[in-house]
Amino acid sequence: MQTLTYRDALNQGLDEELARDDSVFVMGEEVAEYDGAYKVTKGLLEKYGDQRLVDTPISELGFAGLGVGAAMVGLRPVIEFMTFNFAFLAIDQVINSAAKMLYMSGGQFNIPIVFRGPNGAALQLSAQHSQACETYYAHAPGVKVVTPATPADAKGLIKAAIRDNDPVAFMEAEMLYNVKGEVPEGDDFIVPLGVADVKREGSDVSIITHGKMVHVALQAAAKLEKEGVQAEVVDLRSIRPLDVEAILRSIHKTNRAIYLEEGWAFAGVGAQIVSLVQEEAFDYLDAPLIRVSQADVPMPYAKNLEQMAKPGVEQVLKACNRVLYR
Amino acid sequence: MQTLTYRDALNQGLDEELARDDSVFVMGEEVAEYDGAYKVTKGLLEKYGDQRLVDTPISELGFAGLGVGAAMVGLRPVIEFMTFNFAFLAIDQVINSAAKMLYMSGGQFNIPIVFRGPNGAALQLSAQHSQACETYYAHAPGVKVVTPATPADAKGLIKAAIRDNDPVAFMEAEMLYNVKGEVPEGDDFIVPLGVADVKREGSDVSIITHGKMVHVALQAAAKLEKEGVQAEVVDLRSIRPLDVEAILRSIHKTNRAIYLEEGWAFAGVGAQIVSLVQEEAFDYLDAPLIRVSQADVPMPYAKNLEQMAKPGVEQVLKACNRVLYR
Amino acid sequence: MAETKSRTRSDTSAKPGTEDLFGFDREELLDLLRDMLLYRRFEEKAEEAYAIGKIGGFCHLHIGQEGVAAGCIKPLRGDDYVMSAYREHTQAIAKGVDPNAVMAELYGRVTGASRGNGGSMHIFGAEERFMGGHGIVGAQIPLATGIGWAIKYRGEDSVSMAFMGDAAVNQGAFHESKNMAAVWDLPVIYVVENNHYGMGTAFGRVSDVELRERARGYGMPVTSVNGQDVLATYRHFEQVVQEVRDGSGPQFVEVNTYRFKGHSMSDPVSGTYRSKEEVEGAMEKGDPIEILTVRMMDAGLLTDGELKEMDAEARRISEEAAEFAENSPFPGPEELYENVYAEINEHGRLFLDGRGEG
Amino acid sequence: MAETKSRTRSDTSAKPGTEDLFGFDREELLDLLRDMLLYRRFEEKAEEAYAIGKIGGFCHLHIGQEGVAAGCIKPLRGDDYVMSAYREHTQAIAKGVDPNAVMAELYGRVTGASRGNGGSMHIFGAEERFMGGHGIVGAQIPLATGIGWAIKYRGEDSVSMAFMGDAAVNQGAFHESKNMAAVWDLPVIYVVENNHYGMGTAFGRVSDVELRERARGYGMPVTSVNGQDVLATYRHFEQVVQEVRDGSGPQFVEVNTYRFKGHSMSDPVSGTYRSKEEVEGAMEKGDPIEILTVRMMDAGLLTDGELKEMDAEARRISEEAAEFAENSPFPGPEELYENVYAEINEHGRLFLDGRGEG
Ligand SMILES: Cc1ncc(C[n+]2csc(CCOP(=O)(O)OP(=O)(O)O)c2C)c(N)n1
Ligand SMILES: Cc1ncc(C[n+]2csc(CCOP(=O)(O)OP(=O)(O)O)c2C)c(N)n1
Ligand SMILES: [Mg+2]
Ligand SMILES: [Mg+2]
Repeated sequence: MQTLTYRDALNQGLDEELARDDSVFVMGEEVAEYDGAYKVTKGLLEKYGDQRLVDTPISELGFAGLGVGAAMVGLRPVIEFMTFNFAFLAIDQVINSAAKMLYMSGGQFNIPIVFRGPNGAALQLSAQHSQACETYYAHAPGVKVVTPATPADAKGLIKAAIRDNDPVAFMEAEMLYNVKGEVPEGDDFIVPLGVADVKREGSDVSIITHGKMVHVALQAAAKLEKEGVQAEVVDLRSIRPLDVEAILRSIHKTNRAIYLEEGWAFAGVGAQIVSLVQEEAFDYLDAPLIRVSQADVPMPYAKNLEQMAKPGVEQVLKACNRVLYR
Repeated sequence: MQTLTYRDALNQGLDEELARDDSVFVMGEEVAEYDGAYKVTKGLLEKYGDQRLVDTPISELGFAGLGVGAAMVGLRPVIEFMTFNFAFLAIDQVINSAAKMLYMSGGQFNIPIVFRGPNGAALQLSAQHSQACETYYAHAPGVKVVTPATPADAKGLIKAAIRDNDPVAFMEAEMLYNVKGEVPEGDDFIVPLGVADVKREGSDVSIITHGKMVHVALQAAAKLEKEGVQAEVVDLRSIRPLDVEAILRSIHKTNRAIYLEEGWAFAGVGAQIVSLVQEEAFDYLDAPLIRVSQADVPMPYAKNLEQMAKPGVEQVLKACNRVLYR
Repeated sequence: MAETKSRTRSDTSAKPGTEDLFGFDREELLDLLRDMLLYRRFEEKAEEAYAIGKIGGFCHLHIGQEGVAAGCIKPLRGDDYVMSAYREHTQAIAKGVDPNAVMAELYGRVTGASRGNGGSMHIFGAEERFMGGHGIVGAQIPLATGIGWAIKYRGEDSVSMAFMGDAAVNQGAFHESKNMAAVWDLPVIYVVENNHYGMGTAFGRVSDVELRERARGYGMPVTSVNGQDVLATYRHFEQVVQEVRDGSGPQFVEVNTYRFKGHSMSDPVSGTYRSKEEVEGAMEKGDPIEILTVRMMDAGLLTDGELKEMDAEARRISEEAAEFAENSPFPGPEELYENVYAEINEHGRLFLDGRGEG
Repeated sequence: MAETKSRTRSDTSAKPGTEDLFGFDREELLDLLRDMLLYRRFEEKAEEAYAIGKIGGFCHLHIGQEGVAAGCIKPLRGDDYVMSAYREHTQAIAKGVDPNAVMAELYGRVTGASRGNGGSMHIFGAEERFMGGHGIVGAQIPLATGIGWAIKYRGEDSVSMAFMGDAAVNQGAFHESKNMAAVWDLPVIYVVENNHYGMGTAFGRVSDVELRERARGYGMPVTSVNGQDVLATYRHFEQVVQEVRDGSGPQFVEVNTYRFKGHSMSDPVSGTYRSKEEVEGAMEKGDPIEILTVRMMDAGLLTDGELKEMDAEARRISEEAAEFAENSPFPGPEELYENVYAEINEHGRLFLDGRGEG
């Protein structure tokens, strides 16, 4: 198996899908001549030309809508947001056009489009460049949302997302682009949407999470092990479709769980999972489900405050101990 | 006490605050010469002139941002979105500018602004005109969110929202504008943010809800009473600040609850309340908390499908019976 | 025209250029007249149906603007695309969508153009390449630009026509779209139906300059035409469409017209924002159907009887559409969860409302 | 200018209009030179500090564009407002924000202009009426328009100056804002710093027409000036500011300039999107500090010694700013939940992260 960075795994996935299907094109700011602000599309311009790797003006609303229109007539656009922070300008076209088009047209126009880019915080980018935006997309039926945490998942899921016939918000992370991992060879490798992945087995407590927090969860689980606690780390991978069975399976096993998410708690993904679990596994719960999330503040710039604001291993341990009544 | 429609109560509240404070102005599409698309600002143009009641071009992003800028230098804008469906075009200025300005300026620029307008579904307005958008605002620290359900709350809360020194998303409902109710006289009448209201006392089950669903909850409670079940209806009124104590008080009393909301369940307000309750009152719960919400689909146009999509009395009864194990 | 009535040269002398038939032959003229009569009667029927509660929600009539629908769309080919906002019933019909399907959509029936899911604001016709029917002012502009992108991407020679109202030019989407279309030379025709009002707001109150000036600054051709003169409009668009098809890149056309009805059903025809006189004057002098009728009669190409016959035919079709709609079933309950997603993934749950998998 | 070096007439002969001092007297010229030297040395210091990890996140330098900061902002009054994007360090200083506070903000210290909460992209100075420091491209344009609205609302005679980059004109917000400012005659000056690139994208690749053409269609005055010539820029803005103050309504000014550094710290100065030759040529011919220096020396208004002295002073201030920042404390942990809300309501919970009331 090849070892790739998350960045290169995405690049490979995009490359294979561009090669496989002429109707796929990648559009966004700096994706072509500049190889992508984070170099995810490196080399693809030379390979596929400027009709399939398209640099745009800074017009998020415009090019997101352009992508949706192109998808109405059968193209499969991959629209890159330099980061999802900037997608607030385009969200009307995602929620009101892409997500509702198939329904309000009575099934005539499906929208096979991928909106992708880094989501959440990197390092000291402060309030306007650090928001985790999953909730804004996952809330709305008509959208699918995926958040790969590893290179293999990044490649397998980007391919699945591009082949999917519905709008997919594909949320990456700047902090993950350099993460290395093994990635299966061959362009038939796919990670289907809607399949969670148990990143670590455990029987005492479930740490359910998604995206870059998977790595924080694994660090916490390693520490817990030293204390004799076996934590199971469930990586949702897809937020919609949601692998409810995998979540319940873990709860049935551990009877205790926390949800770890990068973003804010209020009506976040964690709130949804917690509600769902207690609705569907109430009698299996030996303790309340605790959420670990970003401090309920805009992301501060100062290094020390940013550290405090982000959810970290310490908070995860505290939460796990709480639900373990230790 | 005077009896007013929700519409006139809002109008009175706006009128009083415009009279009270020169720095208050109302801006939006059709708010002035047309008296407001839903006539909420009727008569205010004549009274206060076109500098304080301002018709805008259809430029949601632009005039929302203009309002935030005006608020930076001490004006108190009331920005009307003809409906919150259209605010998706402006949400960048709400989330990235208004909500984060005070924080990223180190406390120098607070944003005393109200974004108001009808939210959620009316009758057969279909997918793009029927969305309930609370989650999009309540998720973000820096914003406050209120959802009055009665004329008195509408007047008391609009006045409180205008006087508040932070951005407030003030969510009304087309279906409520004609609802009549008693409203205290006198411009010192205020409903403070962050105070829930028990709209009906009961000891068997809590129906926690907000906005127009309060009326559905009350209808359901009336039916339950006939079956000998005393349902308590807790109207949050404010979603942020959230009256956690009032919620817990009701739970401690009934030990069983459902959350009723107009919008979608996934990471909705209900998900937040359910998560919070089981985090903070786990041992008081005799049954899981069930959410009743819109069907997880864009709002259909056809009368019969729209009926099915909306949360109604029947679903509330079913959910209550479920948590009552009847 | 409240009622079709005969005309003599005398009472039309006021009308400018009544002689000018732009070289259309009689059959072509009759077709355009027939089309516009249908649009008018069809929407009058819808208005009736709305009044008695058969149609719900928002309903925006195009009455008075029929010249735009016929004059802009009829010069198009079947494989050209048309996208519009929410005042689109007649444009859908002009592009070939069956009047029965349009009316059934207004009635919210499963036989509707959008299976009753969309309603008045969301008429779609995939086969006819009528691309909706969009309710967010300005949102259709980037969408139609994307269709233009796809046409160019595939090297096809069809065009994408984007209708919008005068008020829509104040949306950022208008600006962003025109810039991209110009940079990438997309085959898009941006058509502003300038009926001079956005709801209750006169254009002059929300723009410092004439509408067509607002389209400058992108380097694309900007032209204007009188939409109440369907023949002039048709000829103008014949040329614009050909130029765009031949690779001129995007073009912008302002079509001047007037809304004879209120903005939507709840909005009075006149009152707060425009005077009774203004509206009556526009209806008297600027009715696209009357203008064409008079010209044809003056030229001896149309008799009173023929007009009455055609009008009766238009009424019959509209009547039948209403009956068709009335007799059509509502969508079945199983449709509630259909068409949310085109692909129900093999794994995971897509619907999370706790009502079960729909 | 890597290093200040003496000049003789000979090696400046290439530079156009070197004689033209636009009627500034020596003190005024020395002030402008002093300002620009400070901006340059200040940012070079920031660059150093970033390299050794004292500054984090995104950091966008204005080096090469100092003429814009001095030439546009110095003609303003203290009660005028300036708002910018994220390349704003020198503009903040030009408007009066203490260099120590700016540097401390870059260091993320509590003594910073924004208490360390904002960082490089979010410098604010309420007292100096420097309104930030905004990170969403184009978002500052409606905000600054709103400040103009407030000025007019209160009948004051100050002006609101909105800086933006060339790439920002492709945002819908630019279009919506200009239209509103024009309709309402707001005292706003829209200043585009045209450094010809948005990150790696040359303006010509994302616009079919010259930048100033993109400002047409709103009926506001559109002018251009060479921002590398601080004297010409200053005089131009003196007039524009006066006109706007006197009620001309909004104006648009394109200031041509060039970025000597990469877009941000991670971006190479030249390479993929612009050639080494292009950058070197621009630095050789278009350095605003050198251009002024040479003119003053040619006019005998500046000696080598004076220049070296001023430059040393600029370095000293920058050095001190870095020391001030270095010696300043980080914000205390209690600040994490401060300044999220201006008003902690008496009732209800505002922070819902389960970490307790912060
Ligand atoms: C983004 C958005 N803002 C506001 C509305 C409400 N609205 C519907 S139509 C309309 C007026 C549009 O006028 P115009 O573009 O001139 O089209 P016309 O109705 O005249 O055909 C408004 C404000 C909307 N649907 N979408
Ligand atoms: C809405 C938005 N989209 C994208 C970005 C990422 N970004 C930051 S600066 C920039 C280029 C802006 O160029 P320009 O406006 O010319 O200003 P300059 O950097 O040249 O001063 C981009 C694309 C952003 N910050 N905001
Ligand atoms: Mg109009
Ligand atoms: Mg630039």
